[in-house]
Amino acid sequence: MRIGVFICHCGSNIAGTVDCPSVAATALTYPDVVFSTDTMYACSEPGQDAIIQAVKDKNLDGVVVASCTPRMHEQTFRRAVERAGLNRYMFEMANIREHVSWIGKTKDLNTGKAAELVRMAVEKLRRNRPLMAKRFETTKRVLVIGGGVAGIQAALDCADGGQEVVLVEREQSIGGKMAKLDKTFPTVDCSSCVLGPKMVDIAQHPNITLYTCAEVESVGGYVGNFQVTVRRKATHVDWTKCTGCGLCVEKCPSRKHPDPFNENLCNAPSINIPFPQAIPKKAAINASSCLMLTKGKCGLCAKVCPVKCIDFEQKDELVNVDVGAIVVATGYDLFDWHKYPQYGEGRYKDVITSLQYERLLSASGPTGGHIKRPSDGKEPKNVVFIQCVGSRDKSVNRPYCSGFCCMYTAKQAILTKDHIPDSQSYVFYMDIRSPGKLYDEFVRRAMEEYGAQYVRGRVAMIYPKGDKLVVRGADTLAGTQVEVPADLVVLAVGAESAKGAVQLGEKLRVAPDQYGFFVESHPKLKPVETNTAGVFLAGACQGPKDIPASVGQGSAAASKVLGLLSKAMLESDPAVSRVNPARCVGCGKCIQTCPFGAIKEIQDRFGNPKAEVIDTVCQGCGICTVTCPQGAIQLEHFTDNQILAEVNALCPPKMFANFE
Amino acid sequence: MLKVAYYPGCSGQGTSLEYDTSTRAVCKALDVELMDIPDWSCCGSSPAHTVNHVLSAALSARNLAQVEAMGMTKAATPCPSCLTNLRTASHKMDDPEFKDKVNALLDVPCKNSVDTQSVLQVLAENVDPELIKGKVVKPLTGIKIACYYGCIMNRPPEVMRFDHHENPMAMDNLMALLGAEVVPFPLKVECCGASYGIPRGDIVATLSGKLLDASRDVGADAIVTACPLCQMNLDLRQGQINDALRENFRIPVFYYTQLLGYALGIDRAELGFEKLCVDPRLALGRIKQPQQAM
Amino acid sequence: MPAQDVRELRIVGFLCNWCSYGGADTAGVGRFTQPTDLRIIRVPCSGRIDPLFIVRALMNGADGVLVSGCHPRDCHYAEGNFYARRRLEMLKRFLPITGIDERRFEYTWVSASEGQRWQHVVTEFTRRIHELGPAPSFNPKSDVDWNALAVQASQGQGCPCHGSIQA
Amino acid sequence: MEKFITKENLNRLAAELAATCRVLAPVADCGTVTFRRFQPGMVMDLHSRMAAVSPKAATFPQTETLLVVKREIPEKKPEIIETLPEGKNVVIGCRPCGARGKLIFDPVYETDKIKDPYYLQRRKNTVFISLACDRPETTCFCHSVGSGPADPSGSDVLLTLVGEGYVARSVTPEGEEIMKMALFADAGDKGKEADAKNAKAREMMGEAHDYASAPAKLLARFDDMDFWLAQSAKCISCGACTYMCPTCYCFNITDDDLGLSSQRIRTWDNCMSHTFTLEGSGHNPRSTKAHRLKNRVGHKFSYYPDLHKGVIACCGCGRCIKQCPAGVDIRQIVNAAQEYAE
Amino acid sequence: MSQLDDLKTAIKSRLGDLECVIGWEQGYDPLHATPLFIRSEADLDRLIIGPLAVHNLATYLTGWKGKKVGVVVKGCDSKSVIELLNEKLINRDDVVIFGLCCDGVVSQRKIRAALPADPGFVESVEIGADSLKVTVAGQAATLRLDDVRADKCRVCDTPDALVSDFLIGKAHTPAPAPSLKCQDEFEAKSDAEKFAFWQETMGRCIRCYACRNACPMCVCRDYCIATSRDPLWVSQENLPSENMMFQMIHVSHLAGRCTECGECERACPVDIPLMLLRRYMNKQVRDVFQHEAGKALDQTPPLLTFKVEEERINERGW
Repeated sequence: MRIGVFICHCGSNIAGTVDCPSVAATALTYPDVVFSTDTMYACSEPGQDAIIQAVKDKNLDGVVVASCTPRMHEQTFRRAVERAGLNRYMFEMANIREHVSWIGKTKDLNTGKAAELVRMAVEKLRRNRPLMAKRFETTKRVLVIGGGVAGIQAALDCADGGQEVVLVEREQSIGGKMAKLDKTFPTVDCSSCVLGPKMVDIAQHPNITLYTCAEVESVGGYVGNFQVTVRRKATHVDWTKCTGCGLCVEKCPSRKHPDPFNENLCNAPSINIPFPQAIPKKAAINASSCLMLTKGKCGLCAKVCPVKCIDFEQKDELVNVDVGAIVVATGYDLFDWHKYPQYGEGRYKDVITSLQYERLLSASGPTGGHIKRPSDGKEPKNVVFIQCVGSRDKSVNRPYCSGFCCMYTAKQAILTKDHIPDSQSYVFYMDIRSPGKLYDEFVRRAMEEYGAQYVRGRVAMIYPKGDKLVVRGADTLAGTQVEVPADLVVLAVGAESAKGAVQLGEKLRVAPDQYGFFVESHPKLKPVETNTAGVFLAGACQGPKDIPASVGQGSAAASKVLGLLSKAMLESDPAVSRVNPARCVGCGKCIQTCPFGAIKEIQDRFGNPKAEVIDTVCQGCGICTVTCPQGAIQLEHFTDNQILAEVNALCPPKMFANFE
Repeated sequence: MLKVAYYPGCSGQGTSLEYDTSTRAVCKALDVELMDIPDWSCCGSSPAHTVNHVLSAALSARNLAQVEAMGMTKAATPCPSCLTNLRTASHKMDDPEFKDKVNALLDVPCKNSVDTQSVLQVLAENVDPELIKGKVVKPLTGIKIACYYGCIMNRPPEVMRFDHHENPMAMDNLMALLGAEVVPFPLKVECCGASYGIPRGDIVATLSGKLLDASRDVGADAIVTACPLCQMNLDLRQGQINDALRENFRIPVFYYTQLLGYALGIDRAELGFEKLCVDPRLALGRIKQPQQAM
Repeated sequence: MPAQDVRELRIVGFLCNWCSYGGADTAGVGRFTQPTDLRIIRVPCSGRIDPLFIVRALMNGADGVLVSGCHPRDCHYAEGNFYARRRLEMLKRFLPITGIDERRFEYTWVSASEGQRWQHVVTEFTRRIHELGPAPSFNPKSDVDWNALAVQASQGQGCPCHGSIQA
Repeated sequence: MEKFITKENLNRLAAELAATCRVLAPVADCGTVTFRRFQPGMVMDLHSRMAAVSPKAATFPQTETLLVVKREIPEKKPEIIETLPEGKNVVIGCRPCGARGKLIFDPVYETDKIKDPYYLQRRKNTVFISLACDRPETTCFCHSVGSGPADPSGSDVLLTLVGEGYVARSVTPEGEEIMKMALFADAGDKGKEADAKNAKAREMMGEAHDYASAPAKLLARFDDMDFWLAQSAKCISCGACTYMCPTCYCFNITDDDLGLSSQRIRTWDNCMSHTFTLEGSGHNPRSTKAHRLKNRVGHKFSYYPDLHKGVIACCGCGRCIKQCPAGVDIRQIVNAAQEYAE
Repeated sequence: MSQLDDLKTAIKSRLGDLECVIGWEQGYDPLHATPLFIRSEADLDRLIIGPLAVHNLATYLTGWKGKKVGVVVKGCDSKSVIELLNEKLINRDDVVIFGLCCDGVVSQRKIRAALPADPGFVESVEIGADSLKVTVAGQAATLRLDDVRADKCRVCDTPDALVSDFLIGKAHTPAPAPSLKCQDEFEAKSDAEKFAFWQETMGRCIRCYACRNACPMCVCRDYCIATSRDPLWVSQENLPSENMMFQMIHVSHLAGRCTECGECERACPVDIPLMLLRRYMNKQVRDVFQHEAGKALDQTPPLLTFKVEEERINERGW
């Protein structure tokens, strides 16, 4: 082999504490190294050109660059060696900046360490081999999971981009959390007026197939070629016939189950259309409370239905869809505030969540837009808002900021004053977080124009006194304890991952973080990608987000999908596991441990079982390589021999000792 | 028969003598044997821990070592203040370094093997409610009771490890078992002012006054408590509170053991109702007499 | 720092690319000074770390081996560190029977954002290895060492199984 | 030359020789007996049992470094150092069968065309002081392969236990040289006693088995895989038999490449191993243990005798039988071939 | 009828459907048994069982994969069969299991230590109910079976086969010793002593791989990474470090799979007490995963699975 070594000064970043020329000179003694030099900025255009030139002049077939972390520039240099005519995997990097020059103070120790890291890279490179990507065709169809505002945006953008879209929504209607909101900050425009047209677009777009009351049952395949099974849950209404006239809803005698769309503030009929703007505007039966389905008598809806679309016998239906890419937009759920004993754990009816309050404010809500408190229906005069309920609190395992609560609390304080001019709002807060366009101004308006009293401090307890609730908290600015008698307490509950997100993540092989939010590929540079190729994230399933951010991500995910599916053929990462069938004994242990289902059992021509890697599914983690006792399955580019070469370079085994 | 080492605490020797005697009486009636700790001494409450944690813990540890010498691992005390000190000492001694410091002060080292509980916890967790129910001869039917736990019986939760720290229910459940109507008392873990009674009577008047006010609001005939200091502030100082707040509270404040003993038909002499400052007769009079003796 | 007063010892690190290697980068970006003894081998996932790599390093004379991956539940590949945890724990527990000081091997979890934690881990581990000193060589270094062992063996010392017929 | 040496003096002899030579002697080793490099302070264990391993390592060590490559200087020409074995070796207390093993090596390692310098140097510099056996083990069959319990061939000095010492007889000039040391005393008439002992030992071995027909009979079974499948059923295909064997001479050469330094080593190889005949293509002409056992037995009792004047490549020490984890008995296999009814 | 007769009857009843039945016969001398591959009723006459039948015949099963065979197993051997089944390395339908209720087997090493002369000179052996009468080099010696029992038998809690098609003999109530003295003593040694012990012992190792090939769970055999070049884990140089490296490979690959049958140690021609390593690893597996390989069907080896929360692994605080 002919290896070239390039030691980067990175200006003074490396050269300040590492003797780069001396490292380059030492590298020349390493086996197979035929060229070694130091360079000012390896990643700069002249730096890259010098590498390319050296490859050509010195006839190199492998390159080592010692510079910054490979997490920064590995791709850059791989492209450079590719331009020089080498395979991109005939390249190794030694991290002598983040791991050497920036952390060690002593120059000679740093220099020695840098030389050893280069040696490690050389020994690994000596065992590298060119890897070629495989090419394969893709299915030009997109699955969007979740019909909230992020999913709606992603679906519309993909459909407008010419791709077929299948949108799957768990609830009866799309719209998500946004559909439940009365107004949106900071413009205080009507939420459903903004969202409604987009929902209609979904229903009418020729490229979009919408499945509501549906969930993803299973996902197989890989980027470009996923096989998805969708479970369409029985609605007991034939939606091909239902006109959404609502007659059945009016006549339904069973109104015993809480209405989830109205956040359980009121009950809903057993056959229902959740809200006037629902898409699709179709009725569905709640099987757990329907008299016909639970007790076998009633059937009033079937009798009144003008198109005879009620079907009590209807069963769940499984639909298979082949797609090339998947957008996950499953949103968030509200933190269960009952974990806070100091807020009464549900003993006090007039302690409600912010989303419940939204429904009280909404003209389509249970009170027709009149604020009436749940206990006695009275109009509250003193409304206390408590922020950070389930946000920024380690004690309930929610150390993160939910991001949007400060803003909607300000909005609700404003709306309270609009609805009840003689009311007084109090807001207990920790910090105001309003970093958005017109956001801080909006909070100021709540305080200054609408007279909301902001108290900086946590609430220690709520207790009833007479028909009021006394909210006791700290006012940390005044340094005192305050007690506010309240008619209604609204908890600004934080966001947590959507129920079922972890299970869905398992099906999609997208890892959730410790709070159940899906992990993006890179927090800055790949915010909507996941580590499973072809699966993208949009909206609050990745972390709490407000509406503009969710819409932005929906579009971003859509653009990634469109970019992906615009290619006629895709290439798979060749740094995947590979089975040496001559060594494989077919024990199947690798199949058992692969988290991606990327290994299957095949039979060789003698009928012996062997493992085989599905290149396009394998993500390159290497769990199988450690599992295989024969070392028959090796993760390319991180083979046993490559890693052992690095170990041996660092710790040369004792040789030349003959004891007999 | 359940045996626990018994730490009466100093209040039980004086201001809350009736708590001690009624506790002993009900435990006996419920087959819980209280074994007096020989030569017990002050637990360190209340001032010691404000001065020096090690010395304070040493006072408690001495008593715990006495329990260990009895060959027992479980101790009980009626007083939440003692309980706090004993349990805090144990909790801190989980750190071996702290334990060594404490033991350096003791003649007999403490192994820290004793679990101290309140007598209330022992009764709530170790005595079958059905057994209690079966032994009730005078159900408390007719009386409305607010259960007041005080601020330290259940807190801090990681030390006390008993019941809910914001909304404890052990006493509520016990009183309900005896037939009383237990009214939801929102301030059941609020502070009564505690030992501010001596230096700052005004604070006690405000805080305890609020408690009395809340109990009146919820319609309680009486308050039941498990703490000598709470009882004293609410009962003994009720007159002072009335003076300070221009109120006219007349709410008797029982130890839960007194009402428990009453329901179990224990000799009233052992229950010490006569020691209460606010006359309990009106409240007790609300208890409907059993229709007929069986 | 006392660790730097004496000569460098040989400490090998195996770090997963996604979390701990990034954490070490973060520590570098933050200029969090660390002892220089550690040499890091980058692997895609802690699930790729064969405990035998660690054994190989120790057999080759490494004075310490440090493994770090993503925190449990944070694995880039969803499950890699769960397997790694079991494998590494078994190795750590096994080492004492071989007479290799198990303190020479440690595994932990450091995320890409925990630069300060990485500095702490490296500093502490390096300190520990310096306290333990250079590892003994498994292959006797000279004939003299070898012969001492052989004499011992010929006198039946060391082996508990052959002292008597009783187990 | 015939002399007498007491047991104590033999131990002293070992200690004295250890000052100038590498002395290999059987020592008790945690319940077993192995050849160890003898050091003053050690006690030889000559009689409790035959050493588990053979003394072949003296002339054919398990690992022999053939050459060393070092790369230190920037001019980059790696330095190649040949490492021929140096110094004298003495083996004390091996059995005649063990000492005879190298006679099987000689025609392989020294031919007209090929001379193996490593082997020959050790061969030349190693003296074998053997101890005649006084009682055969159940696995011994040296008498059937042309030898016996007091066979001097292959030894330089042969000792026979008489009373509290040994009658020593020189076999070669090198042996005679050692026997000139003062620790050896006059043998007196103990020689006769030694002869009687040796004769008795031979008598205890009973009648020798005749392997004359073995080469042809084994060759006749060459294509009979059923025969070899049955014979190899219990074999677990490990290498205990070949590594224990005084006559197995196969080796493997590997380059241990560590970049800055490398070594080329020669190590014992084992024909019972899959890798022994594994070809670069992945093809293996001896893919099963049946193939491999056929080769091992065939080589010793048929192919080698065919090439080397009928000499059986086995010294009858029985180690392969005794140490086999599955109790494979090479005698039974050869017998089965010899007695095979067509 | 004796246990042996019962066994023969059972084997006879199934021999027709089977390629062979693996049992034991007398080996090269009266003190040693050797595996017997019974293909006909005539072979059955040579079948023996008893304290000398030490071999774990489960070792052969993977070699017969795809063919229908019978195997005679002791309690301990049956654990290996179970583990092979659990790992789907053999097919239950292809194996007829003749399970024994076992009274324990001998340790040849202990017999060697107990006899007045080397067992190589053995002339005759009589097996009694609780003793062995051995004549060796003209001297007769009576050995109590209890004294020469294999270590594994002292701590055996599964004398009767755990899985079988025929269970032959009288069931035992096992009374295992809590631990082995040699193990406890060794574990109690200092790191330096243990280290020196393995240095020396591994110096004796000739890396013949008898331990590996005798192991019923070592199913890679021909493809073991100790003898491959890709991957190249171990140098062919016979250094203590390389020999130890191989043992570490063996232990590591057996973690959670080793059934403690003791074949590795028994097979070792230079008597290296390998079980010190195996038992210790098994103890760790028991402590952490409450797992004992081969004790029950349908277990997953603990290193092939995981729990999100590991109750017994303390997250390492730093």
